[in-house]
Amino acid sequence: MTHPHQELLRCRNLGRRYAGVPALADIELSVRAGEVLAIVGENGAGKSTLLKILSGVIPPSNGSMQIADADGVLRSVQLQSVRDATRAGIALVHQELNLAENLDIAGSIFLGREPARLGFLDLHAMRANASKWLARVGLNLDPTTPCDALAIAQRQLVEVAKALSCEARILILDEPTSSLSAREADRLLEIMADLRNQGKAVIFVSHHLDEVLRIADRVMVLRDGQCTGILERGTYDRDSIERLMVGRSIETNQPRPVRQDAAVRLRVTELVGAHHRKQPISFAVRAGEIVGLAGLVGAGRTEVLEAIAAITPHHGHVELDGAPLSGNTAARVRRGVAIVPEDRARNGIFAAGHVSMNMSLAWIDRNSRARTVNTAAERAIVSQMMDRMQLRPAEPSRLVHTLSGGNQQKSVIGRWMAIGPALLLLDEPTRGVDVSARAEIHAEIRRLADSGSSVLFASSELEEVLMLADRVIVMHDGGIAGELTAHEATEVAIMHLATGGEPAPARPRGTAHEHGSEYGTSS
Amino acid sequence: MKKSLGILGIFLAVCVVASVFGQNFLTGYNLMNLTQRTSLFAIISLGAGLVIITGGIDLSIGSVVCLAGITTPWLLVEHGWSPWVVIPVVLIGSALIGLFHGVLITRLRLQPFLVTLCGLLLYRGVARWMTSDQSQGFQGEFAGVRSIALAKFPIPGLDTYQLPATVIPLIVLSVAIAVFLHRTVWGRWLLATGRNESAARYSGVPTAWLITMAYVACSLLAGVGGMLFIFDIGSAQPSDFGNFYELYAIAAAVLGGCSLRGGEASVFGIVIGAATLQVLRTAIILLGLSSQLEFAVIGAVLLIGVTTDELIRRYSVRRSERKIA
Amino acid sequence: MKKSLGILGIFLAVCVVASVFGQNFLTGYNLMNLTQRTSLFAIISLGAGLVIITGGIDLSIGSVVCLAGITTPWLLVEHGWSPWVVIPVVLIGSALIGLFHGVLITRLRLQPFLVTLCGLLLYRGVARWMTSDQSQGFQGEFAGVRSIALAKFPIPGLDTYQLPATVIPLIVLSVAIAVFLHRTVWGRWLLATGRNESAARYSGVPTAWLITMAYVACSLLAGVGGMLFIFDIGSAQPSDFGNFYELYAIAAAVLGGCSLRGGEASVFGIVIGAATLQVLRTAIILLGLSSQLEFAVIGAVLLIGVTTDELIRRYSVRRSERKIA
Amino acid sequence: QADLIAAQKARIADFKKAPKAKPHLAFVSNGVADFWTIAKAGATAAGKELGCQVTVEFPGGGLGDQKRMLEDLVTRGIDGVSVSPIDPTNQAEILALIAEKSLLITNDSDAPKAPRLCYIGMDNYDAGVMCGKLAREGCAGGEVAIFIGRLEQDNAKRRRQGFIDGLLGRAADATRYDEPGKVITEAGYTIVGTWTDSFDRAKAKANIEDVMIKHPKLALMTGLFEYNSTLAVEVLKQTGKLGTVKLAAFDEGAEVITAIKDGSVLGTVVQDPYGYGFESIKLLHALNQGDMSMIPANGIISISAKVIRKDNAEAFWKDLKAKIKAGKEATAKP
Ligand SMILES: Nc1ncnc2c1ncn2[C@@H]1O[C@H](COP(=O)(O)OP(=O)(O)OP(=O)(O)O)[C@@H](O)[C@H]1O
Ligand SMILES: Nc1ncnc2c1ncn2[C@@H]1O[C@H](COP(=O)(O)OP(=O)(O)OP(=O)(O)O)[C@@H](O)[C@H]1O
Ligand SMILES: [Mg+2]
Ligand SMILES: [Mg+2]
Repeated sequence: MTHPHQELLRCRNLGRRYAGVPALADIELSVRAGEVLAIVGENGAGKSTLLKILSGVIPPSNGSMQIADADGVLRSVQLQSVRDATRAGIALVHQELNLAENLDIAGSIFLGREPARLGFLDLHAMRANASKWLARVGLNLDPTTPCDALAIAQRQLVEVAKALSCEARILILDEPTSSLSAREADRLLEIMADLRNQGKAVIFVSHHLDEVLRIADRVMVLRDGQCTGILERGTYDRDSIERLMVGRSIETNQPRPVRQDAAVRLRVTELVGAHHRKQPISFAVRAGEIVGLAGLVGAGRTEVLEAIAAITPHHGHVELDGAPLSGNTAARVRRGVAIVPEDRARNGIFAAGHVSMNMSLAWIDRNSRARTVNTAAERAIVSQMMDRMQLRPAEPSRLVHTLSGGNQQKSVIGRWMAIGPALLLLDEPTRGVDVSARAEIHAEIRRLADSGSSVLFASSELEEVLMLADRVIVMHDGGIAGELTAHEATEVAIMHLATGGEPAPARPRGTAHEHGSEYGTSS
Repeated sequence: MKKSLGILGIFLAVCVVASVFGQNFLTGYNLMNLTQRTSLFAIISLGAGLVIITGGIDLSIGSVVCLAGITTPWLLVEHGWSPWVVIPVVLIGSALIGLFHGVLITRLRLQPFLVTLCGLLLYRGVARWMTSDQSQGFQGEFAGVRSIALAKFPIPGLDTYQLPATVIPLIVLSVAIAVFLHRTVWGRWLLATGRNESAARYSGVPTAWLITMAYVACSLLAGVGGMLFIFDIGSAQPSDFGNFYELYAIAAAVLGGCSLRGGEASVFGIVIGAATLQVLRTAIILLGLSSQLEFAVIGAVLLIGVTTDELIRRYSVRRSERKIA
Repeated sequence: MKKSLGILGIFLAVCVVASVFGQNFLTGYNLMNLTQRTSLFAIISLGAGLVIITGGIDLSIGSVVCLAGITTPWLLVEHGWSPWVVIPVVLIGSALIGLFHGVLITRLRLQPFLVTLCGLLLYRGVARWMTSDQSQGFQGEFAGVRSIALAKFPIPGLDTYQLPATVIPLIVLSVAIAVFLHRTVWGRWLLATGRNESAARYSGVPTAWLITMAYVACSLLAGVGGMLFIFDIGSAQPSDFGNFYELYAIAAAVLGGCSLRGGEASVFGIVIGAATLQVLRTAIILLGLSSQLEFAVIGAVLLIGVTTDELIRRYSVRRSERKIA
Repeated sequence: QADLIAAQKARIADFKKAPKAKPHLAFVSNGVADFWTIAKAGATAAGKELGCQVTVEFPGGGLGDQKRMLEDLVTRGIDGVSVSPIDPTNQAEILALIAEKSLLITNDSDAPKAPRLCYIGMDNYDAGVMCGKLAREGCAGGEVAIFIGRLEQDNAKRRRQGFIDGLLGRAADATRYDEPGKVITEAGYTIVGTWTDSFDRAKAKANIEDVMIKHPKLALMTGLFEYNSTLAVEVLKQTGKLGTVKLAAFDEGAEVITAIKDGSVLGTVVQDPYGYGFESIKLLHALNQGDMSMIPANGIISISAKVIRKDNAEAFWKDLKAKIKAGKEATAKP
């Protein structure tokens, strides 16, 4: 047994270079049993790189690691693979989703660690066990459900269940809450607190400082691959962290005046999507208006956005600027519809393409002459957009899969910002984007709306919905549960509608400052 | 299972047409022949299926069939080796070929298509060079060894149908592979690797090893197939023996529900896929069609079959949707 | 470009070996023959490359070569049609074949491998049936049309080397395709579709249409190639004309840097890939190696070539990393 | 064409003054088969005997392949070529090219319109007739099936037609052509059909099995390519019908000869591929020495086929084995 406060992991002088360029340097870190360590930093600061090294996904370029053995003695290790790390009691939830979708939930959870006798699967034990872990993360699904039928948030929870089921001494989570809505995220924080109380160590990355403030015992701040400080609980607040992250504190946006009289651009009547068929949906968005779709995981927001863009088939009527919107996605994009998908890795980026190609793809046809790409204009617009989106490193010829997750997201949004679409559909627009860049992206979205475009976005972060939306449509179980103006919209009101009129949950996200202490520290 | 319903439908349709319009389709002798040929082709198709599960492809199957098939009588007859030595040597050789492919694909990360295309050229070339383009046969001897493929077991109650011995390896292999895929840890791992290699690797699955083993199994089964083919046929010419068999094998696997994107397979489907191809070829003769039409008929039937299957599937999905709505 | 350095190295190595050890490799006559053959094969390889970019595959190339090639003299000689009618008819027919593939693949979402495999069987079958398996040729006539492929242009200053006319379509097509891929909107879209079809769809790219067009282009180029082949050879047999050409075409494309996973291509690489295969075949004869060895040598050289290329690449990456560190 | 022949003859006349010391000669087949490996043995043996360099090429990929190999031989500066053209009527250019740059003779399959100096071989129609007569002697009537690798090459068509005409006792007429798909009922025989397999032996075997199912009363079959006969013996043996269903074979497959020896196969018609190879090289060598005396007036050196029956099977087999062995040794030590 490990004792509380005992050191489980120690890193010395850890560094990692990609093609000679350092992504991480001189990291000194020690992790103790019974603590929650948060790692924060801007996009591309090296957080994921550090976590990948700790969990054996990639080897460090230099430096050493020591892990406590069963007797609690630190021993030097060189993790060659994930397998080694698992054996050493370390489990990781990746930033990008990574499931073999041809397996069922139980199969995914126990992949690589299947209960077996002489190599033969014990399916019964596997399913029973899987149910246990699903219940733990609050995912109310049959463990035999195939993974390719799951929504992205559900997949994220399956990954968490998978990591929990390793019963590792050190659990590492890379932006685990980024695709979860308030209730699930909340539950996950509770689980992390539980693990801490059981004497395990939890390391997690988040761009939501409120989460960090609420639960972390220590906070490690990374900036440009360097550690700019490790703060003990009680010695920091939001402002001091931000200062260490970006060198200044971040301004939040001011509320903006909304024009109530503008013409309706998008009108959706009796929309029925492919999966939720019970409740037809109708609503409208005016020119210059930013409408937020709120709801719990699986409420059907993604489905609405994808139906409007004709990614998935739908019944019902969609109208843009008074004319019916029909045809396939390409035809609708030509009409000025733009969509930023929720599943970035699968539907957003061209991993093997460079940033410039990724960002220009959607609009190269608009400034082409005789369908010939105007490369000079392309280069100019791309670098301008990279700048506006704060995409780092600012190299247009860089391959997108070598960017950090948040920067990949910026490349996907930046793709559309350059052309000012008539209707911008965003699904989790700032997933994985750091605080300062998020403010910048929000400003861009507002600027776009100010120029007369309509914006419809879905977000699981209430904070984002409240900050950005002029009007909030709350969805529940595939239908519209209610609409709130910016004035009416509060966390409590939204959660009330989102849960189908049940009493609002006690701890919606974004109210961390007040409730943080409830979890206490293990000291 | 659901995936193989389509091919089962095509198979049954072809059988019905052949028995209604063809001469003597439903005779014991014909069914016996069909069983024999299906067994031989299904064995190599199973190998193709295993590789396809990993998202790879093996184009060298036909050439390995050729090399293994040619080497067997070459060693037995020309060099006078004992069958007890020849069979293990040929099988081990085939497995080594697969190992070679697997290593190049997983360690050097070369494209499977390229590696096995080179294999396609190389092994046939070696077979031709080794035998100086001379056809190899058993010259009427070695009836004992050949009975591995030629023996027929009378079935009580059935008059003219006798069970060909090659069914035994087919059944054993099918069951073993099906159990392997769906009941063992490694089968799971293989399926997961095929669908999302990095997810499997991050879960601690030894993906490189599994992929290598899939190629080993594929070449080994091609070697087994080659040997059974030559035992059955009696002689072969290195320049044409096994030509295009990789396409038949891959076609059987794909018809049987394997996706070339990897991660999906149905052993039952593969066997039915292989059977369909054989029944089609026989049906053309029994229906009295010109053998010039063979290719055209097989191509057209398969195309119509898979298209119909897909249309039916869509229609039924749409109907069930409408019902719920 | 970087992707095609490997194949360029292999190509140069083969050329050096052939000219040092072979008889008369560097004669104008031989180089002229090689240019001619390379042009023909490169044209169909370009088509294969376009389909490979989309992440698909076209196995029917050889059969389309056969059908288009056989139909040309069949219509001209047997049916006495005018060349002004025959050429458009054959080309339109080829394009329609591609359209058929594209529609099945994008609308019905059938696997490209399966659709084009059926095509492989079907079109060859049709060619055989149409001609009753009789070889078709120009019987010494139609020198005018045939000069499309047979004309040679003397080059001032060069004595024995004359530029074969087939180089012209090759150059035109290569430049057009290179410009198309890297400079036009559609080319960008096609590459993006190959990299990630679903992301391309989210970006408003008409993916289904583009993929269909890639298949149309591929079959059309196979049709052009088939016509040029038969103009060049003079006659062909439906049962073997174009056999395995799809493999040569795909091999050339893959050697030239196309990834079968899609989204990558180099027109220059494809042409060099096609040239390498032709030089290899000729080198075997000029070196006086037995034609039995042809397959073995091609397979072995390609395998050694790509392996070496990969090892060099790894070594240089490692060295450059060490230098910076 | 006459010009090209004259030009070749003029070159030969020049050789009389300055004979080529060690000419480089080529023998090109029309495909890959055992038949051609025997021919290769003949060609190599002749090359060794006469002291000239011999290259033997087997085009495995049809017409295009043959054209390519011939062009490459011209590149090598070949001194004489003996080729079995796959499609002589349409191969005028390449044959003319060889005649222009080298010396051209044909073997196995003639190209009378091409500028070839001589043809070495026999008419496949006549060989077919021999096989047909052999079958007619051994089987008085009934259903007959024909198996052949493929029908599109000229020699295959002629061989098949010869077999039909010989079997049915028609007057010889090489220009006659019976459609392969048609059932012919004549002179007490019913020819139920002709089946091809494109050289796929598993398919060839399946063809024989399937036809025996379709026509259970089959009285006679013939396999007109070597492996067709070999597989026919194989299938008849496996079904226990060897001897009951008569077989008139073609070419010298080992299994066929064995079966002839024990009397269960009527006999086989063998050509003399060894002779094709040997005589080709011998003639080309003589031409390179300026000696045109070997070319007969009609331009055809006839090497006729033989019928092998139970009585001469043993002797034929021994002779053949010895020749192949000699040819192999010649290749091994050039
Ligand atoms: N495979 C790679 N090749 C080259 N550079 C890479 C690669 N992977 C990551 N990098 C670089 O390493 C740096 C750190 O990336 P990392 O993913 O660790 O950032 P992060 O802190 O997790 O950011 P985010 O919050 O956006 O997820 C980035 O500059 C990134 O571009
Ligand atoms: N391909 C599919 N097959 C079956 N069901 C699906 C599929 N895609 C989505 N669903 C289901 O439809 C419901 C709505 O999903 P949707 O993704 O629209 O929800 P959401 O509100 O966007 O939630 P999230 O926060 O998870 O994105 C979910 O319950 C999901 O399980
Ligand atoms: Mg990250
Ligand atoms: Mg969603």
